[in-house]
Amino acid sequence: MADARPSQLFRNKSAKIAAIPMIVTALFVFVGGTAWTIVYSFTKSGLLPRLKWVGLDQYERLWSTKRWIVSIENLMIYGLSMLVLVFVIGFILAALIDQKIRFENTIRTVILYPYALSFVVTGLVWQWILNPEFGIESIVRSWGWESFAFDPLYNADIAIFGVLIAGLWQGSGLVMVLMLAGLRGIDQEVWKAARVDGIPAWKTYIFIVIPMMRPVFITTLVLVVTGIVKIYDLIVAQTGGGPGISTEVPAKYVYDMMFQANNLGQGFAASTMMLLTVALVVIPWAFLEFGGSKKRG
Amino acid sequence: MVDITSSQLSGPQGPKPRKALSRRNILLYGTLFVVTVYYALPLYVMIVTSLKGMPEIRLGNIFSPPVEVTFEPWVKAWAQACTGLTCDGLSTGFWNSVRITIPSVILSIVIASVNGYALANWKFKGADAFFTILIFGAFIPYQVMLYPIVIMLREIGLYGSLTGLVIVHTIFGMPILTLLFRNYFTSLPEELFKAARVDGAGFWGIYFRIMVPMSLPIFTVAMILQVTGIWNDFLFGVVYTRPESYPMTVSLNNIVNSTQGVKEYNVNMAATIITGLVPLTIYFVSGKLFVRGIAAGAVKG
Amino acid sequence: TELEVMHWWTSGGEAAAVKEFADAFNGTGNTWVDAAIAGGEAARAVMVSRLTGGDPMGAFQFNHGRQAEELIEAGLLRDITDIAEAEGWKDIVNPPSLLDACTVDGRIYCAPVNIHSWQWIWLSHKAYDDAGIPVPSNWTEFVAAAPALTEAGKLPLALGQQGWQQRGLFNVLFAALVSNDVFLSVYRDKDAEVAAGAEVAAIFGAASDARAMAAGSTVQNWNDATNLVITGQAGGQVMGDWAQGEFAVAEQVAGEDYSCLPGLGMTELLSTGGDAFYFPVLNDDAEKAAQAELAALMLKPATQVAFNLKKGSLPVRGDIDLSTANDCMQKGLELLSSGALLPDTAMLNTPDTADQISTLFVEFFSDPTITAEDAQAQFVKIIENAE
Amino acid sequence: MNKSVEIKNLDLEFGAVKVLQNLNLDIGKGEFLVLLGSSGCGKSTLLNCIAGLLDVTAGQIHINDKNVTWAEPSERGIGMVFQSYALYPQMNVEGNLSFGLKNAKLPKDEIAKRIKRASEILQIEPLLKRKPAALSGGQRQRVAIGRALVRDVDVFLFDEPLSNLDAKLRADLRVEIKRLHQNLGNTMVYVTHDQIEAMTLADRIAIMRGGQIMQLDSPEEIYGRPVNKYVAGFIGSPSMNFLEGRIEGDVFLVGDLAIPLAGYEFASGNAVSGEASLGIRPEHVVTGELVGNAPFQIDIDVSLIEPTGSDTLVDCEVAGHPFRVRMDGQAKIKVGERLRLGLDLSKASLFDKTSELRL
Amino acid sequence: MNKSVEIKNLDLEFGAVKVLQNLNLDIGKGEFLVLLGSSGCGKSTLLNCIAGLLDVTAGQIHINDKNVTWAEPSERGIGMVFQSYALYPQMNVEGNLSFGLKNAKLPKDEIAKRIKRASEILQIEPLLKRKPAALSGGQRQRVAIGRALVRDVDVFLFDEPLSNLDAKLRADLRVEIKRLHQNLGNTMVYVTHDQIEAMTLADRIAIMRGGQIMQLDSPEEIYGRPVNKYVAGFIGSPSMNFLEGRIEGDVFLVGDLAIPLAGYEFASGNAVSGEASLGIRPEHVVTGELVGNAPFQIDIDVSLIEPTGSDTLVDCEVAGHPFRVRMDGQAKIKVGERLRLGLDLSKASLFDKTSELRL
Ligand SMILES: Nc1ncnc2c1ncn2[C@@H]1O[C@H](COP(=O)(O)OP(=O)(O)OP(=O)(O)O)[C@@H](O)[C@H]1O
Ligand SMILES: Nc1ncnc2c1ncn2[C@@H]1O[C@H](COP(=O)(O)OP(=O)(O)OP(=O)(O)O)[C@@H](O)[C@H]1O
Ligand SMILES: [Mg+2]
Ligand SMILES: [Mg+2]
Repeated sequence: MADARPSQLFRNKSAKIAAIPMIVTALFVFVGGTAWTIVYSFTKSGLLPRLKWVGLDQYERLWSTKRWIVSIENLMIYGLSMLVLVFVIGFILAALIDQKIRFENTIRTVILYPYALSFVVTGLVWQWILNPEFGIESIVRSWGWESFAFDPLYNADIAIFGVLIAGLWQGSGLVMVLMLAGLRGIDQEVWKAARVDGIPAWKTYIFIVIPMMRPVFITTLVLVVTGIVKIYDLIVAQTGGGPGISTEVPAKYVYDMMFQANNLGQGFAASTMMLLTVALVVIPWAFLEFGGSKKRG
Repeated sequence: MVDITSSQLSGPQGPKPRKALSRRNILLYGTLFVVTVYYALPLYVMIVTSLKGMPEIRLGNIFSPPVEVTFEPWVKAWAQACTGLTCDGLSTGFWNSVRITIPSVILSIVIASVNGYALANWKFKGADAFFTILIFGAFIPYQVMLYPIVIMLREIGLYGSLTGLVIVHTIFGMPILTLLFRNYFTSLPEELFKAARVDGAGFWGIYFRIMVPMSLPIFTVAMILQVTGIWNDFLFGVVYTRPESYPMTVSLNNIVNSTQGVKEYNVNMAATIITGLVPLTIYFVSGKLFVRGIAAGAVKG
Repeated sequence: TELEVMHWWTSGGEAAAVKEFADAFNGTGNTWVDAAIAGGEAARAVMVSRLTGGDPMGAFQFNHGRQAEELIEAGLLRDITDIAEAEGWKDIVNPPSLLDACTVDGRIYCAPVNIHSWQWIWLSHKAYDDAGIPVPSNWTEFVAAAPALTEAGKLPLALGQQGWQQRGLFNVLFAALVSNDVFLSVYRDKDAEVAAGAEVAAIFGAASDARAMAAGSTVQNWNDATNLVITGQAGGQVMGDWAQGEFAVAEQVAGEDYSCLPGLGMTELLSTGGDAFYFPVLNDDAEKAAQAELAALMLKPATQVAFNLKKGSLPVRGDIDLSTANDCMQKGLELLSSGALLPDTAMLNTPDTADQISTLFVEFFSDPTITAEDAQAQFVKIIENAE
Repeated sequence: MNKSVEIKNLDLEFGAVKVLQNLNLDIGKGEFLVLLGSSGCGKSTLLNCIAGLLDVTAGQIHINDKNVTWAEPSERGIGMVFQSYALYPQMNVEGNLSFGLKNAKLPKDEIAKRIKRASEILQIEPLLKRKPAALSGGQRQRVAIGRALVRDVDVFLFDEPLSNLDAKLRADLRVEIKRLHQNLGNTMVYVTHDQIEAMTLADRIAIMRGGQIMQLDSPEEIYGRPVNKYVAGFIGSPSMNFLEGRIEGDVFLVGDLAIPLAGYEFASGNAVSGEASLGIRPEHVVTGELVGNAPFQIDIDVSLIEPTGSDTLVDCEVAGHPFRVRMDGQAKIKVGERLRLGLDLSKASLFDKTSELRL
Repeated sequence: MNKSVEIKNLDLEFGAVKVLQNLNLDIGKGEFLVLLGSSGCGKSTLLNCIAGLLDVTAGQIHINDKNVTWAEPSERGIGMVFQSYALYPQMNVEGNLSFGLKNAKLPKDEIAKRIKRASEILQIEPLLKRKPAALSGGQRQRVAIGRALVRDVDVFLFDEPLSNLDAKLRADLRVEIKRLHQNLGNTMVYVTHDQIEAMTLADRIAIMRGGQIMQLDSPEEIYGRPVNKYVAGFIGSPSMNFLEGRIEGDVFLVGDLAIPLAGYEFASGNAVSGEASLGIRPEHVVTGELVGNAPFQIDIDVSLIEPTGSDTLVDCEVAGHPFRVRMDGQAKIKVGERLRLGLDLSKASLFDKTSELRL
């Protein structure tokens, strides 16, 4: 009399149908595209993808290219500084704005608006402001401080930090909003408890509030890191990789190899290295963070 | 009722006196002032420059307000700047951008919200794996995917069409948006979903009748993020479409990156501002909703 | 018939030049659909994508040289030998190397439209007057004059901080300071031994001088560098003939306000690079016909004159009259007709090799700690591996 | 018995966690069954299985003699009321009530008729055009019940419908639900962990623990003759006092005390002996004038007093075990005072020391 | 009375909303004061003012005879326990307890000593190394109390510390808090809206409504002699029955009934007359054998029965007013049965119809 258990494949049918775009994207674009890229990284593709196998040649060349090494170093420097600073600045700003200040809306909007502008614009404007000929340096000098020097974009040793200034300007607003939302989500009674315990505000933030904001930090981390790994437009618009090769980044190496040097194979090898690194870090982490049965079944 | 008549009070009473110029306030507002200047300065420079004539710009100081305000650069950027042979400034590109942005934003949000909904409420086997891949996709630099997608679009016959571009934007918007929507829908009370199932609503019934009407904040966030991203996109717009539908960022690029001749900084700046105007407006208009939506989509992990 | 033509000529003079083509083409009853994208890199990405994506344009501009080889091999580009023969390009194109660069396996795939030469140095009279020394007449004098300029607060050599400019400077030194044989055996024959030899070492020495002279140059774009020369802030700039447009815009007069020295005043010769148009394989017969018409049109004398006057480049055919051209251009024309010519590096090197050399010089010029010897060693490596 | 819901050998697992194990339960037509148990014992899970909101791992569920194990929730003939009300916030009350009916494609006038009837029964007619946000907690709960009501189903499922309300409202709505059941005569399955609710509402109570049903019986039986020590301690507030001791012959020995077992009905019919717990409810301890009638009497020192207004709870010690007594609210006693208690074993329970089963 | 907390003419406004108005309250040393009132009446606000977590608008607050109106919360000698526990989630129990002390730069051994003492008192020693997430609700609440305990303060403030817990646990922890108070002898101010808690815990109860204190008295007084109808209805569960009628001479007229007022103590000492409400608590209605002694008797029809185990609540109607009676849990009655009730006005309350004040 027992009705047979219906086939598992057709349970949640609508859900599965609705998820088809996602599945197709995941499989064909992200997995497929990645696989395609990896395959062609072992070929000698020039202007067009061609299956002329060359084994690991592209990788050997890649890792013996100084520009690639410098790109990676730059991404590290930029990425780490960006990550740390954007979180610190974003959080501090959010904490300041959270103090029931006046003009909250105005200040928040001013901090957030750069996010609406494209990197091309950001790069252009900051290139200008940091230009010693007519930017900040010349202004300060015209005030009488003749020896004032602030030309990060023209000093190979610190040019990447000039890019950082613009990157922070553009990106910290969103982080600020995320942090603000997180702060507003904290149980007010915890604050009260800390005040009764006589704990100073900064300690409360560091030891109590920040640990409680883990979910926000995760979302923010995803947003920020994806932005860092992909950084390209800002560099092109602001420094073009210069002076010298001091602000080259991997994504630019990839793009230049593909469309300037007409050496797709090399570009794909560089891409593969980037994807591999990202995959090694992101996939296990994402599975832990978002997978599992933490939520409803 | 209890009424203890009290004597005159002495000693501290009422609110704790706070000096308007307390150290805390000076520090707080001082910092905020500096910060605001840092963030507002570039916009100021852009606006001021766009209102100056070229001779004034050559004089130097980019921070000084225009002596003689001229809207010439704006007119030029909007209607006269040349891209190759067509000299209609950003205006055609503007409408192309509108035509690209609207369907792309709508489609990407629809798909991502359905994904997020399916992931939050209708988990099926393997859903987590697909989601993880999607998150991985968020980290892939766009340049890497340029060729594979050209080939895919070619195979399905959509290369060069607006539809193709819309699909590309949908694909690249999907990871982050799906994450946001999934978090948001997970934070909605599960019992609502159960109640609707008992009421006989199916997958789509619940989505349209229950979930969507409750999700204004997160849809706002998604819309803002997508409008910003798609409006500012240059690479996809130029690679996956044909010249008649190039977005305005292509014109902007052509104006800003022309390799010869005198740089007309004022026109560049005007063009830049005009290009940023749409996302900027959306930010200024929907700031509060944005924060609320972010709170809903990002705080719950 | 509408024909979509894609190019990256977006700035004032370039666009005006393109307009000559467009007008002429429209005059034949066809319609020129203009697709301009600023920046060669983005444009190339689009072009290749369009070709691979199966949605080719009617014609596109490409640096004439080895860039297009693969497209031809992949069968994406149209063989226009028939048109070339009908128009007699073999006879009229001067120097013939331009047409050779369009030829693969004896078939012609592109229409060369102009000649650009790199081997010029532009000198500011004002700068030297201010420093109280005469304007140099060749590279050696230029180097010798540098300290005086520095003393006068001037920059001896203006140099934009971009790879192609730095590579260009090196190649110009290469072409001007040693004999052609060395140049060709390194770049054409990829002879690593020669590249490692003493003659090339001398060029690296000169490059190192140039690096010292350009040490204070912080500008990025080449035209900003040119502007330094125009305003007398810098003594000179090594740059291709297109720089002349800048002097013209600033209403300076050659010989009075500035001087131009082809071949740096050392070896008077020019390399003959330039631009060319390619025509993808199309299916539509009407469009094919239009392609043919456009290709033929581009080398017609009238279009050549109109186009090159606007573009500031030299025409690809020697049989036309350019008496309206200015001083420097005339110098170029003379050299052209005298045959003191070198093939352009773009025709000799793959873009990949060019890019590697660019990167090398980007590093070299931005980092004074790299010695000429080290740089040469790396250069030899690139040449060894080049195809 | 005419069965309304039949649950056969039900298993449910979340991954590796077995939440329900081989559970069998029959619910009669028109019966009011309460599932009672502490938090996490699987009450909601069971209810969700009946509703079809969870896929069972093994076993079957029949509703009205139809096997609905794999049927959609909406096809099972059930209505469900949730703890958080789960009203659709963007629809007004009428929209909330009609949503399910519209989904079932009922004709318009039928929908209107049913809404009218439900809103009359629940007295929410004036609220029909309001959004849930504009309703008080009690009103929301009523609308939530209405949503089940309009579906005209045979089985109502309630998942702690009152636990978000304050004490006063809870008491009122409890009465309303009871009245509703009396009027409608539907089968109702009601989850709660409030035993007062369980006792007052239920025809039968199922006491659950760790995914299993410990006792399924009428409230009086469960209160008066709990099958084991867990049920005994769980039911009743303040909870039962336990004295650990030994049965020897017809007395129960604890410390120095020997309490006569006269009047106690053994489950097996015969007296047993051995280690045991004696359970006595605080309200069954006699104080004041009536002590004289009790078969066993003892003097204690009052250690704590909790006056609740209507009653006074007195804490003390009996043979080293904490002991609580319920006295009249008017009683005037002080901490430290000496008090005479009378115990009557006819209302007490005895449990085996190891098996904890009723003796 | 030796005062521990003194509140003088306290005003508190949120923008334009006056939440507390000219509130005066003295709390004695060692007293257990409960603030009771419905949601939104300002209980938490008052507590936060005492703690210094809100800046008062006007008035003064003294703690231990020191004016602390402007003092920081940590300097007031108070400890506070919150409804949501407000434990620091990333620190283990020990960290939670010691964080405040470390911050006050107490020597290490002193901190260890205090933690030891507090964890002994609260029996949370085995939990010291656990994180809050790994604790049950009751354990968390205990840790929260511990955090106040280690601060070694004179005044404890509780803001609905038990309302997130389930009924059984609530009853247990209630006893613990009462014991704690007996042992420590600190002043405690306790906010709740659960009247059982209020009645059992308080030395004195302050009934609040709309930012004002309605009645401040011992639990017995408040229960037995509420000053107005609001308090009378608010206190007691099941709540007081009200009959709307008229006092004429020495009888209370309602419907056809004339209930003799003999035995009622008027607040003014003298009998009054006019429109009034008669309030009788369900547990003060006499049934069964004792009815014979009651001065007024009436027969009613039972309309609903709610057996709670220990008691049985019977719903009926008296002169058209719903009326509820509490009977013994053992009582066997059925719906529809006729029942004789006896009313004794010595335990009843009379309120003026318009002012609602006690007569
Ligand atoms: N989605 C799930 N995944 C894993 N375990 C779950 C899930 N839902 C519930 N559980 C576990 O199943 C057990 C029973 O849960 P259930 O919700 O049925 O308890 P309950 O009796 O309703 O408790 P409460 O009175 O707190 O509502 C609990 O131990 C719970 O942790
Ligand atoms: N920060 C605030 N801003 C404005 N109004 C407030 C604020 N906090 C509380 N109120 C208002 O003050 C009144 C009293 O609030 P309070 O929290 O003291 O109530 P309560 O008695 O503690 O209620 P509950 O039992 O629900 O906790 C309420 O009407 C509330 O809306
Ligand atoms: Mg439950
Ligand atoms: Mg409160």
